Amino acid sequence: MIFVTDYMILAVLLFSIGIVGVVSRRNIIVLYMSIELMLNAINLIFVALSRQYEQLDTQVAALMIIAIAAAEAALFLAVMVLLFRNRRSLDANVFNLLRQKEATSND
Amino acid sequence: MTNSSLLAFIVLLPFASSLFLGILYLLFQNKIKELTYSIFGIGSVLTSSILTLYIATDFFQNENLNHLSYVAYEWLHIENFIINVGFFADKLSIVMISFITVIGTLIHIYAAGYMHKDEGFGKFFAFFNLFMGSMLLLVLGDNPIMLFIGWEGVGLCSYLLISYYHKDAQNVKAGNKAFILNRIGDFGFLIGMLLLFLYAGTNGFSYGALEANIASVSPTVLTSIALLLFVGAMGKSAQIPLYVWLPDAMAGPTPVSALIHAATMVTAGVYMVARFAFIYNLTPEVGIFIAYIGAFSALLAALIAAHQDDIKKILAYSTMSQLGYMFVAAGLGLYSGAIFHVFTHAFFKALLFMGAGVLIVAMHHKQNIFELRMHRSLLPITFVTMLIATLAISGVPPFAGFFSKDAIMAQAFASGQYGIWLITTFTALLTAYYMFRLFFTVFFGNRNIHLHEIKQSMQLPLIILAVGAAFAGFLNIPHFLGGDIQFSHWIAIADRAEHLSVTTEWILTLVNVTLGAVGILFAWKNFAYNPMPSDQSVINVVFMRKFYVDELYELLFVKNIRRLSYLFSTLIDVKLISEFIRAASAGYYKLGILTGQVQNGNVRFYALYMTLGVIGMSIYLLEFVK
Amino acid sequence: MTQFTSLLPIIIVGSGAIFLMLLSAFSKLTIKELARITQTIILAALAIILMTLFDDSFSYSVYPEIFHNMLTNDSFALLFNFIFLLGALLSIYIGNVYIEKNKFFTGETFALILFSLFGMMLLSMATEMITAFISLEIASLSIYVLVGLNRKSHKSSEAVFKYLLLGSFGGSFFLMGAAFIYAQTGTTQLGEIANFISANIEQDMTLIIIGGTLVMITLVFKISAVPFQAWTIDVYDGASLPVTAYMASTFKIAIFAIALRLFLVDFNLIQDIWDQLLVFLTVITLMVGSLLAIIQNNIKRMLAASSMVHSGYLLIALASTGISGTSAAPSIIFYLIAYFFSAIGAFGLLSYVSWDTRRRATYEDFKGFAHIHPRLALMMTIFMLSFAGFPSTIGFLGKFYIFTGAIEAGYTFLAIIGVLSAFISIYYYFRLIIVMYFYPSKHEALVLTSKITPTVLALIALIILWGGIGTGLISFLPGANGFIEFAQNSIASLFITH
Amino acid sequence: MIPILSTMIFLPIVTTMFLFMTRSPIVIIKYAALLSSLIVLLLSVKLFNNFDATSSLQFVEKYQWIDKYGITYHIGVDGYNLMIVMAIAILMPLIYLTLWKRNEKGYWYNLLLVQGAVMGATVSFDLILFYLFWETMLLPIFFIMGLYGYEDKIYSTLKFTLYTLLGSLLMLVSILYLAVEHYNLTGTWSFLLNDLKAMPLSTEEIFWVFAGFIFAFGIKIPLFPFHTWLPSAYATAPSGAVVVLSSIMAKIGVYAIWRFLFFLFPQMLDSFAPYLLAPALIGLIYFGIGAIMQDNIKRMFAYSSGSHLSLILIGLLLLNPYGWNGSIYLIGAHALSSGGLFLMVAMLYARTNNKNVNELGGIASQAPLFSIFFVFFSLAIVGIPGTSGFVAELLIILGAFEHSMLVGIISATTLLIAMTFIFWMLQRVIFGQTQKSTENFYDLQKNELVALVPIALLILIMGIMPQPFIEKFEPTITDNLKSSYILEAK
Repeated sequence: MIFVTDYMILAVLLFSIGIVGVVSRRNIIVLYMSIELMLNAINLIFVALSRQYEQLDTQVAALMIIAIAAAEAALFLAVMVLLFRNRRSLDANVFNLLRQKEATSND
Repeated sequence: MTNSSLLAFIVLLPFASSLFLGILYLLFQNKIKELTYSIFGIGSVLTSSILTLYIATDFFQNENLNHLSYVAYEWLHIENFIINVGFFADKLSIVMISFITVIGTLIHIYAAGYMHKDEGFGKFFAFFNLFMGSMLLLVLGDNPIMLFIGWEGVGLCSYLLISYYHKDAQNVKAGNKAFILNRIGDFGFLIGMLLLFLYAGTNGFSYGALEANIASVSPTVLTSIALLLFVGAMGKSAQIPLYVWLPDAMAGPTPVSALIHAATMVTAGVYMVARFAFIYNLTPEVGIFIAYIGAFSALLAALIAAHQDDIKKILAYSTMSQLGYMFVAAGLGLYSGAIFHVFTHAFFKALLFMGAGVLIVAMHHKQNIFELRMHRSLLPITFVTMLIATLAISGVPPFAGFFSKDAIMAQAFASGQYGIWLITTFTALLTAYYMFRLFFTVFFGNRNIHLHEIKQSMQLPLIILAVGAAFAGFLNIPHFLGGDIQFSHWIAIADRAEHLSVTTEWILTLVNVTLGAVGILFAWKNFAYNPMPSDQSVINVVFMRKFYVDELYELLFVKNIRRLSYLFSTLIDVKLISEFIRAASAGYYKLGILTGQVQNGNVRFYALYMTLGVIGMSIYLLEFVK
Repeated sequence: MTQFTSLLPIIIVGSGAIFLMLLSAFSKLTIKELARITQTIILAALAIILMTLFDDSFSYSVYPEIFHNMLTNDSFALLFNFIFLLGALLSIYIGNVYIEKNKFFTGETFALILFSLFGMMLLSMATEMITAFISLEIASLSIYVLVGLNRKSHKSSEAVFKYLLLGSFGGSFFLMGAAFIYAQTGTTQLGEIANFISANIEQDMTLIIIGGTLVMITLVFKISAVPFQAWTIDVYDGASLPVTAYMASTFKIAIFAIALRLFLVDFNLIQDIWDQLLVFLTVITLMVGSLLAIIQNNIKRMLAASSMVHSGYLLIALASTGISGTSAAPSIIFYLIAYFFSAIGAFGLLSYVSWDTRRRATYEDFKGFAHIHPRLALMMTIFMLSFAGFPSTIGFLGKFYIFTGAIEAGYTFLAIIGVLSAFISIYYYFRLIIVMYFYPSKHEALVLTSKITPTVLALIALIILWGGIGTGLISFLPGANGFIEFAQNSIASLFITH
Repeated sequence: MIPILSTMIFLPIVTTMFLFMTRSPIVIIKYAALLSSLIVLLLSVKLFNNFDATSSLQFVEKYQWIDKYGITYHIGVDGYNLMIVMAIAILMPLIYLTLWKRNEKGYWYNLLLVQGAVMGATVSFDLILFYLFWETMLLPIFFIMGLYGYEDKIYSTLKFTLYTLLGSLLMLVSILYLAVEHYNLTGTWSFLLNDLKAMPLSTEEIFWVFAGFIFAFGIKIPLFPFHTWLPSAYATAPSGAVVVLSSIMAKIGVYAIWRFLFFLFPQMLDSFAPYLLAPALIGLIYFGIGAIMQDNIKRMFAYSSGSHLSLILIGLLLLNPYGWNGSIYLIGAHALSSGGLFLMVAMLYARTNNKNVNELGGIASQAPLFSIFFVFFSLAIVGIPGTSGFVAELLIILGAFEHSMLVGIISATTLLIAMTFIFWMLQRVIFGQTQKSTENFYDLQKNELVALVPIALLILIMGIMPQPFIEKFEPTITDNLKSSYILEAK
């Protein structure tokens, strides 16, 4: 017998995996996928809970989240194209133009 | 008391004219005639001297008039610290102001000649009048604060006049030295004065009120007050240890030396002690101390004077020595005697200085007595007058100095202070010696040199003063000479005069006179015909360099204070505190740079920070959920 | 009718956005004209809001039968919407030179601005978590794009990448939190959550607390509190100046809109759980922010770093909100107003003088600025003083208000820390004044064509001064008093139950 | 009946704004500045005449300002700030006169602004109002120093600014704390001095609040350890700023201790006085001795004014009538003498372009007028009898002796130390041989003379007949002191 808590634990696990992915992976595409993973983990909770409470509106919420994810996806892909066009690379470590340079003047 | 308000005028006139002259000088410098300056300068002092004499006659005429007082306005009134700008004249102050104004007038006249063709003529007279004003305020003020104001005022004027030839930094330095040493004295004086107020000023701070209250003050406090007040006198009257400024003060023009550093200002200390007789009578032990200071100052000064070659320096030291006598008298409670010596001394010392001035001008501003040597016939008046003065200071009867000085030594002997008596007697011998050393060296030459011409205005005062120097003594003839010390009776200060049998008096006097004669003969033998500057033997050098006291002070105080100042302003402020702050800010900036490293531009690190944040929050929550 | 008027601004902005998008796609209008159209749209919305802005505090659910209490219109939301619209309007006015001179501003720019406005306005009215999240995402996504407008620039593209990645990363926590809260309460309506909490306060609230914390993570991320601050400097630096001005002045405020709703109303009863956490966040935010700010040479980056410090001040107030003390909550609003004016002024002026993207805006570049543009320099000085919280500017009253609130809530040490970081901030704000005034000028006078921009800036400067010293003497324009009144009204409206 | 005080505060400020808006030429600005300051002077004279010595607070103006927080525009004059008000009103026009040759608009604007600000700080009785003026009066000085200063002006300007702001920010916390406590007590917001006074706080609380205040005031004065901004600031700042700093602002620092600390918690002032007295006494000696070896004349005067301000502070901390009246009088007296002296130092520097004491000299023979005035002001600083300084120092020292022997002796040393460095300076600067830098040293100009003569006369008058001035404030001061439980405790 599976309780809603199990779903939640699973979701939390997935969410954490997503977090770890964002921190650990270098390829931007993978980074994006990790974030998708996080969002879908949340979806899982919502859907599970909607069964629990027998309410439909959280399922709607899940759909909305998917939509948002899609929007993000679009933006992400655009940005990836942009980045690759500019720098010929999708390695997250490459993009550190905006780092803090050694401050020079001190008056 | 119709004419008590005249007191205010006596003080006010010199101030007013000094202000006027000052403005005049600032507006026109020397575009207007010296005559104008001298008219106002001399006129004001002359007027106040006439007023003084007018008031003095009042005192002579009716016996039962023993003081005048006049309050101009309320100067300060906080709680019971009520200070009036008030003037108070009893016979003591009358004596003081009468000789101050009279001699002051003479010296003014003299100065008009001496300062002839000096670019700062007007300025000089402005300062000179300012000095007269302050001096008169010092004497006539009816409370210690007024006295102190005058006290500081004369100090200031002496500073301004010593550094009168300000182009030469040395003179300015001498002025500073004088003022600073005076201020050290004033420091003590002020403290004493304020303590006096706090302990005895509960109902009024005028002399009368203080005298009424003084008994209530505890003796220890009174002793310290008496000592502190005397510290002021040490500074003003150039006694050990604050005397070093007096010889340097001779840098000023000679009239200044005559008026300020011989006749008037330096005697202010003696006046002060006499004025506070009601305190010193209650603290005889302080009196003894004062007397010893005086005696030693007298001796020291005489010793140094005997080895000086600069005519003004010699006279300066002799002044110091004579002041020593006065303090001996004051300390031993013979205030009238002290004042009487102040009185006589004013005449012959002023006379000596002015004579010296004549010589200096005549010999084109030479000051070394051996260079000044000439034939007496060249300056007959100066010769005669200076002779009188020299005899007077050497205590040769019947000249003024004899009576005043003799009384003092008699008092020393009578009050059982034989040490002091010995010192003073020996000093008397020395005095006669070094004064005649000066006299013979200068006047018994036989060189005939062309002299710079001397204005009449410089000769005339000499003669008048000479009369005073000769006969002033008869005002106070002691009993054993058939007199009845009228002066002392008349001035009516609470003396602690001791009395001797007539025979002892006679013996003491004869001793003094013979010693004086010995001194004179000794001087005659050495200096009349082929005078030699004293040789460079160690002992003499020590004498000439004034026992190296200046150097000692330099070493002890001046150097250390400068070191301290450097330590504070440079080492601590700049090197320590500022640098510390600078370092702190720099360190903070470094820390900033370090923190800047987290902004390494790598998005994954940023995500990592966030994750760490999340983890931290979760831990916090775990803590909470437990 | 009021129901409709309360929606009207949003409708106008939203439809205007779509309209502009189409327009820019299919018509040959120049940027200037498009800008003018946008301005008219925003002005229309402003006008409608102004009608009810000065009413005393009110609150009602918008078309409950349609939206089911997803949206509430109250003085709070009204004030925030007003600020957003004003911010957008001013940024467009000030940025007009920049926008015309730089070709990468296409017609869609304005559409995006309006979309983000739409999102923020919705956010300020949202009383339902999913709605809030959606509107937050709408605003964020459009701002991401705005940041990345300059496609040629490597920096810009990098900035948008970071912002997008971290933004959606941080955003997902909000959703997770919503999920957790839903799991316990079975609702996402803010009001009902509040009711649930107050109903069974004794029960164990772990899920709600976890959820609340997760939500808080997103919020502190968006207001760039340490350690979630890292993106701020990079994004501000990478974005083009008018965009920076826009997001700096408005977006952070939008976040506080939802934050205040959540933490003042719903989590009010269990808020003390987060006290130490907030205090801790506040302290490190202030410290790290100050440290990052003093080492910057680029003024844009300095302002970015200093915006962290300002978030720190706001966190002081947030930490001090609670049962004890009445000043803290309004102080947040007041400080936001103060910060809004100062920020839009400073960034705007920056964008105005350095419209040429090749010219970096460093302290170095501002040397002797006062000698060639005295008036602009004076304005910049006023903005800096207001940032630094110098008396007779509105910034001072903001700090005054926040510290008062902190002390009232018993957080005197927070006030002291705030004061110390204010002291440090003197260094980097006055440094700009110093270089502007005390050095000889190296550059020749810039060609500054626009007439309108300086006027707007001067207006802002005057508002800042008037807000600092203004009295009730002149009733129709709100001085210090007026702003305080706004703040108190809007907070009051949060607690009106219906 | 015009609101005198408000006019005195805002006339210069409004003038500045008008001039700035209308982009007036420098000549107009000069005359406008002079005119407005003269009007202020006239008003101040009127105020002085109408000032009623027997009643305490007068010329009160009180309007609601930010009523949400009970912040009130409340200004007035009483015995404590009368002297400073007069000093400001008298000094500013003279400053304008002496600086007549300066042609930088900014200089004049900022001077006008600072005049208004210091006046405001002096007369305000609401803590936030005071804080506002207290901070704003810093800005113009900041600009004057930074724009028209010398050498490493920027470093010292920043240093000065940071020092002062740190102090005042901590004071802000104290103020807010008091206000909040008052709110918790009464439920109404108020920053009025009278409402916040004598609050029932725990000793510890009061200690910290007190510390916050004393930090701000101590830095402005400056009190002994917080003084390192002083020499550099004075050395690099242009004369106008220096005069304002030393003659007015520093005085306001001392006055503020009076106005706020004494009024807010008298009992604590009584018990803290010893701990403040110690640094003040140290400062007196420390600054005095520090001044002796200064070759930079401006640094020297920085130390000298530090020393005198310590003396003023001592007078305040003695908590007896002599000390209090003395130091209030010294506030006026030193404002005049130091003002005059700094103005003359400014002229000296303008003529010689040389701050090194050893490279000056021989001025006496070049410019008699100049030297006479210079010597006179120096004497006034030293407190020679006949100058106003003497009266004040006499009173303070008397009070010190009433307080205790040791304190008395230490504070009496000022007689020696001050004159030591002043006269050594005179010897090197005014007298002696003419140096290269003073070869063509021209004497006082008309405008300078017009500016200096009134100061000199006032110093003399205040020295020769002080009572008319003292009786203006003495009753209030003494009564205050008596009525407060400081004396009851004793």
